[in-house]
Amino acid sequence: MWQKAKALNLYKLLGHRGLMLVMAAMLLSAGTAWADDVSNAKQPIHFPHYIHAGKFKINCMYCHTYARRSKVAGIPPVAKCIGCHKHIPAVRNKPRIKKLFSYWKRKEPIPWLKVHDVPDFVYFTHKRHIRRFIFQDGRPTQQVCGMCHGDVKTFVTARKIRPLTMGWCLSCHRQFQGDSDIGKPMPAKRWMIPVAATDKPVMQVEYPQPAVLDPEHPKTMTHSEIKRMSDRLPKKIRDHLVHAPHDCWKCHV
Amino acid sequence: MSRNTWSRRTFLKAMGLGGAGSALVLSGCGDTDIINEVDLEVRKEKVEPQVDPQDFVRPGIAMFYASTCQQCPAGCGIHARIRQGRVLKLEGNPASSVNHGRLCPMGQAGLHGHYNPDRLTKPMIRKGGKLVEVSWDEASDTLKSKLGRKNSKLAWLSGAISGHHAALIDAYLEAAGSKNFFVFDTLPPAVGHATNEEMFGSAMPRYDFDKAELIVSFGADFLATWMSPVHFPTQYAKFRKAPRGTLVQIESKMTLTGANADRWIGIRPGTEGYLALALASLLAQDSEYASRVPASVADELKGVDVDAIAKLTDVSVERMHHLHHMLASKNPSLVLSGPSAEGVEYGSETARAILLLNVMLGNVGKTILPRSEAPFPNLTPRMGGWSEAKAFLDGLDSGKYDTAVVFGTNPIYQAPEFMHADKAFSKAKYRIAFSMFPDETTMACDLVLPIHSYLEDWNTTMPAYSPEDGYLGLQQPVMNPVFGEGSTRSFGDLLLEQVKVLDPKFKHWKNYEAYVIGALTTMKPALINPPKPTVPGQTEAEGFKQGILSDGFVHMKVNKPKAIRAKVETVNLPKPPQQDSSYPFRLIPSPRLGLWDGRHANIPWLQELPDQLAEVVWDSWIEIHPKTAAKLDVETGDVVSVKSSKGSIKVKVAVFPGIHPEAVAIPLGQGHTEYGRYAKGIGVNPYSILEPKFDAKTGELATYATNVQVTKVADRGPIVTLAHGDLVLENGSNSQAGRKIVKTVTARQFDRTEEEG
Amino acid sequence: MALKRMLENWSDFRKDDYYDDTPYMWGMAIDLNNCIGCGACVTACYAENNLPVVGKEHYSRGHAMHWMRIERYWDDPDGNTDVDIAGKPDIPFDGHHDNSNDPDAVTFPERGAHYIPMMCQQCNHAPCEPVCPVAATYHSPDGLNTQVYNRCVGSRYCGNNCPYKVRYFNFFNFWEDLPHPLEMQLNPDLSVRDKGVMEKCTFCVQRQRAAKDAAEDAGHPDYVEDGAVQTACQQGCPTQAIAFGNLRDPNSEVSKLWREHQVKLNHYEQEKDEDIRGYRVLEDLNIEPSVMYMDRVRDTEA
Amino acid sequence: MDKMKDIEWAKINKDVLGSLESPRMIFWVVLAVCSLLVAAGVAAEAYQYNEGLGVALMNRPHFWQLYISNFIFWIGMSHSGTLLSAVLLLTNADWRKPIYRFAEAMTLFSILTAAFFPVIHLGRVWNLYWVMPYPNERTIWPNFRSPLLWDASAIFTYATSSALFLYIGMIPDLAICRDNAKGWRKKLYSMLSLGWMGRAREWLAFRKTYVLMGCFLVPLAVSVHSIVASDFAMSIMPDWHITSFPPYFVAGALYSGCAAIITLFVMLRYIFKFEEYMTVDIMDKIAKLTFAIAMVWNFLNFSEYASIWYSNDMYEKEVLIQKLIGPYWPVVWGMLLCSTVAPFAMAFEKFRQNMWAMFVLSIIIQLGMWLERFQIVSPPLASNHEPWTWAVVWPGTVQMTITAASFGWFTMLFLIFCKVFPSVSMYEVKELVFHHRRVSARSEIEDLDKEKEEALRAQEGVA
Repeated sequence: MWQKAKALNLYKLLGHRGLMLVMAAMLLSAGTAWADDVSNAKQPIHFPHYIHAGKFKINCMYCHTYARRSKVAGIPPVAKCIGCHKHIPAVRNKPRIKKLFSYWKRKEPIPWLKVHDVPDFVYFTHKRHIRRFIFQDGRPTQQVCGMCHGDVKTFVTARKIRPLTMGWCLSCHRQFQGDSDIGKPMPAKRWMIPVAATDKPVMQVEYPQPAVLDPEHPKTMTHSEIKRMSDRLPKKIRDHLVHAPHDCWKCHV
Repeated sequence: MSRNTWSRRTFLKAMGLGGAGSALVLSGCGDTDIINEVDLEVRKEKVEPQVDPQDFVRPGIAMFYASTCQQCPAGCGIHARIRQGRVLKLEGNPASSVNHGRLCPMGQAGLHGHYNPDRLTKPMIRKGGKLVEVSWDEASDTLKSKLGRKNSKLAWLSGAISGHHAALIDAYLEAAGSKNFFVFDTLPPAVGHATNEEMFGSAMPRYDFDKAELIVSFGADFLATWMSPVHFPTQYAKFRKAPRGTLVQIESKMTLTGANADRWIGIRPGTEGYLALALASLLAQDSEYASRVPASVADELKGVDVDAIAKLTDVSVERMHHLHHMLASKNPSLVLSGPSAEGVEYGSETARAILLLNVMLGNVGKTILPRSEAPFPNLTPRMGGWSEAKAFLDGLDSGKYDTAVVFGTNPIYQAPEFMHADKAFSKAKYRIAFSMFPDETTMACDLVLPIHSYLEDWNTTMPAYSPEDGYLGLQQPVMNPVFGEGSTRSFGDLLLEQVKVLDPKFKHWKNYEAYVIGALTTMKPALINPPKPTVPGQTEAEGFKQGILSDGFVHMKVNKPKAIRAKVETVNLPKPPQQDSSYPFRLIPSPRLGLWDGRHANIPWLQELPDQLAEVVWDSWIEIHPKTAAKLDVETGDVVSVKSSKGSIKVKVAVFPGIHPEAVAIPLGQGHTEYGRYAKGIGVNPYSILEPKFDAKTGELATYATNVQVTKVADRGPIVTLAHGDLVLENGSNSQAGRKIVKTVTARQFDRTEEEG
Repeated sequence: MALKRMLENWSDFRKDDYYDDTPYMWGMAIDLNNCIGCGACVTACYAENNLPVVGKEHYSRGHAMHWMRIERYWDDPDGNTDVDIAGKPDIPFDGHHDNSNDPDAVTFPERGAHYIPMMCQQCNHAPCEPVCPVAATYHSPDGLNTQVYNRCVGSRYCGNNCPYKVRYFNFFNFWEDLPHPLEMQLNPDLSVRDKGVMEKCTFCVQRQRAAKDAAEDAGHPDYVEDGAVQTACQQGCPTQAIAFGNLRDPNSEVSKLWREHQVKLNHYEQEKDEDIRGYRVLEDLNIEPSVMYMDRVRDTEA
Repeated sequence: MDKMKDIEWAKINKDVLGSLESPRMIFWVVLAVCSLLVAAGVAAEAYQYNEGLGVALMNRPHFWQLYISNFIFWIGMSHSGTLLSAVLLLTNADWRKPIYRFAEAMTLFSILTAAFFPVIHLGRVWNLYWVMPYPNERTIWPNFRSPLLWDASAIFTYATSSALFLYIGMIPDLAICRDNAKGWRKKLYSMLSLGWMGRAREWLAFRKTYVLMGCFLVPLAVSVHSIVASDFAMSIMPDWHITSFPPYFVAGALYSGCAAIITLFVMLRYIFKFEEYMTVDIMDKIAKLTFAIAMVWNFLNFSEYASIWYSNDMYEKEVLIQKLIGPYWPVVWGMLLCSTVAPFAMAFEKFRQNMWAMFVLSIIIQLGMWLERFQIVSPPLASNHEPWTWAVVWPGTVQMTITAASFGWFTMLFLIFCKVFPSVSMYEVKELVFHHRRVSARSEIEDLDKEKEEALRAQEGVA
């Protein structure tokens, strides 16, 4: 985190010099490509999402298992990859699988490059969004994840296809919620627009989900139970106007 | 109570699945908060998943591990907040009866000791006069060759120590056939311990603060540096609830306790005992009190000349009568004797005079409670003292010992000049240091072994002052070694290796962890309701381990203590020494809550924490009463030279109202010549100029008995205080200037309203 | 849009009890009878909130970044080094006043020091809020005095206008040369602040958020149990002098204390019974601080 | 006085246009010094920019310091120009005509100087534009309740309008220059003079516009400095939160502005040999005006002290005491000496009419007013509500350098202006001369009539 502060600082310093500022501004405006596309940054393992998510239709949250429990989705631990792959001898000799196993032998973490990266001062929790759209509205997982991460099941390694800027977040939050109140329940059908042309509901949420995010209470709730619980929530949750344009403090720590 | 319930449970589960440190892989997950590096070409962070985490590890969700604080001998229970295998915050363990979920500044700042950039990461061996970094193989071979053999001339010096470290050291020394185990810690009141032992049969009887209506403390700074910086404040809070107890502090330099006293009495330094005697004589006129002590003693007391003592102590007769009136009216009370009273040649006598008051007032058994003898004596805390340090150094000096092992203490920094600690050290044939930091003593050794911090290591600790008998605090690694495997090592492991060589009994312990857990398991029958397995499918052993580690401490069964039978003899204080006109001032080396005795001078947070009284940071200073300052024609910021018969130091003046005009105080903790970037070269160490005066009875160094002369030196420098150093307006930082910022009401009003409310 | 909204709801903005229907109003109560001035709270704050250690030189220039400081006064509001009390001490003798008439008498602060922990008071009529040109600091519905770091342009007007001077400005980039591995201690729940940004106590907003998160998962998003949120200073305090909680919740410890000590949030002078200890520092400025202090107590008969 | 009627119109053109070329040596010396100062200032700012504002030795509680003082000082200086041109224009005071041009130039340049300081003083300069209300997709607006925001808008308005005023007033002269210039000057002037031919219609439109601008500028000038005052009056800091600040600031502004005019008056008179136009009695008039304003300012100043003293408000009284006997006493007493005592010298005609005496006095007054700005900003911060944070800080080298640079910058701009544009309004001086001739002509006719009558009476007497 501290290095991150340093990195931002360096970037700002870049911006400081009058000319460089202009250049940086131009580059940024030239699109998020320069800043956010990692096609120029090679991932240690050429992970094929299109096989896992696309071909085998593995639920996103099978690997990114923290998404519904924590504010971060989490990169699957190496053990998880191994857990399946040691039972799949067919692909065992592919170079990238070899590489995977070499990491496992060395008990080394895989140094992935971070693709979806929001600044430190941003407070974003996966948990809230997952619980809202998947468990409450019961929408297909890949569609919900696709809202921000794009049609991953067609990718190889993940790409950042949404800007993930404040303006972009607000574009949803405001468009569907009126002016200032982030967090008001959204009308469900608005989101039924498929994320990509090839998109169709992948699988229904039937597997048990923890209702309370408590690892020690794996008390599972059916979807209807969760629905009932969520209906108990008061309608006006955190629904106020403030002097400033938005409740900045909800996102900015 | 202290946090969201899940964390506690997570942490229970955590322990259920074996050691924390051993299982966590120190590397980030999908969270934004661990960045191993930032690739600047694409301005991307690396985000590294864990290799094989346990399923209770959640990126972005913190867990809490219980352990025990080692920042001072008090042994408070702590909860360490962990995220992605990094410890981020230390908090008190609510279940611990020592600190009830609270923590002092030093405990909070343990993190900066743990993550300190100046920690030793490689073993070092002295080659050709200077220390060079070597591989662990070489180091451990050398260690084996030096310690792994019988050697009766080996001397071991360690800081205040308890629990299984102490037990293991004992075991080692026994195996090595050496009897020379010395414990040296500067602040624990050795004289007081001895006197308590003598009078009440236990070095540290239990004090019941909240029962007491009146506490009269002769320089016992129990809110800050008197044995337990957190426990006594928690007691104090109870003591101050309505009906509010009264606190009278009698000392020559205002301590934090004095700053919170209802009446602070600035007494002439070194005369506390006489005042106590005077009070005793006033009490003795009442047969009720006189009857509690032997007749001979009572008669002795009748003969005391109160007026003379009033002159001597600079405490007026009215004040004494008033004190007497209070002691008589408020019952039960508690009279404490502290280091500043005991730190004189006649320290034991002073302590006895002070504790005598407790006997006369009948506090014994009411506010001073007996101890039951400890079930495992070899685990009990050993506070040690200056006498042992002296014995150790003299031994080295005389060649009695050839190998010196130092662990957890820093004599070369702390011992006064006249002890010539460095010279004594150089005399030893071989010097070994187990140390975390490059402190003075460590750098003077031949073999330096970097050890784990207390947040990376296993151990058990018994509190210096434990509120209940049989309390044993457990310490476990809350994260992997900061500098990675192969850098630092566990002290326990290193020593256990040597013990194994010498003593086959220890062969079967894989490592120190196994040793500690094994020992605890054998203690199981002796424990009060040892934990059972909670998670289905757990074995008994796992359940036990999980249970005790998640509590962070165990309670040992103790049998009911016998009532105290106070042993009282006549107090015979010597005639007060005449004030030497060439050294007119008494030097008070005052300990700070924060830098303690100097061991925390390398912790940035504590260097930047203002002194509670003088509000000075990053510096040392000499506190002088305004009157004296006027006489010496100095003001805050001037530099003075403080000269004793054993040396002199230059230090800046901070004019300070809470000190007797005949005393000057220099805080402890600064004046390091080594010890890393944050400590090195800041300020001075008052201990360095102490005079060779010792308590007649115990042979402890009389740290408060040095007389000095103070002379102004030309140059002056800024004193950096909380209120902007030398930029402060006239009295700006001391006066409320009529604003109602801190208001005061009387205890009477307080009690009335509290009872109503 | 903001402008539109502001004009539409102008009456709301002018309302005095603007936030009265919000579920939270965080408040604090500090008992100076218990506070011993040890500084545990200060260190805890350093550890929790990523406060930089500035070092001697910066400290001497007044660039220190402690969000919480302990002020030590030697005199009472009326300027006596002893105590001022309603009602005379029963014992006429009093070391200070007695020999105050003879010049060569030694005087001590015989009633000890006056300690007070001073942090952002989260005023409800905060002077710092209206003056910020970019609305980087403004009032949250929780009664917090929020500072949005990355909106701040560093005009420092808020700092000037703060009567308590508890806003701290990053005069330098204090993180530049933080030696490894100290950065591993930094709390990932909040950012480190960069050069040119104003910062201040947040009532540990990251802990509040965690608690709210848990509460939302537990199914009651608009109610956090009392004690579920503890500020770092409160948690560390050895004498438990600090109470923190939700003033809206009538059963929370802090709101009980406020009631008991008859301090009302939106009054600038409290009509109180005799001897009630509750007060707020500089409340006569009508800034409605959310931190209540309780008088220091001294036994004048001692 | 009546020397003026003998001035040839051609001579006027010659003198003024002459001032555009071949300056005295002193001009280049001053210009060089100024540019050096500016360079130093730029270096200092660059340093502060990279290190952080701490190098300026500001701290808590001194979040504001010299930068803000300078800001007020320069804004204040800008007012006199508008006063002289606009107010005196509307009140038909003839004597303004030879001097208002450079006064207006001064206005413009001091605003340009002042505008630097809020920027330099920001913690994150690179986000300066956030202060401006610009439409954006996140509907994030600046805080319209903040006086700093008002400041920003006020300054921009004032800068633009006084620039316009200056330019419009210059058009006829630019035409003259165009007719006499060659080379790049020719191009420049012909571009700027908008093809002015001096037709009656043009003059008509010109007069209308000019007067209208004047009417617009007077209230604007007053409002601008009132807003600057509200930076302080709107806060709750003791001795900032004062109702009488806006008029107090305006008076102070005019005061320092007049002093500045006197300074420049003498300098120009000497450098460009404008003795005939900038006559002693004009100086006399300015001095009288200055004296009047000085008295107003003093009244407001002392009424402020009195109201603080008698209000007996703990906080404000503390500040007042600290000002008078506290560590800042040299500043405060210096101010009182320079701006309260010194101006009484202007009560004497001999003094008023001595150019060099007035020059020195004007410098003293400006020094006093600069100190006044400093003692407005710093002492209240030093002894604020919270005694614990009381501290005294004196501005460091960086701030001082940048302050010096601001003076350099202003003078540099002004000198360059004098070389490029006519610093004395030719056409209005001609009007002035014309007027003088009219007056003297009329008096001659009257004399003749008298003689006639006497002659007649004499004849009657004979008869």
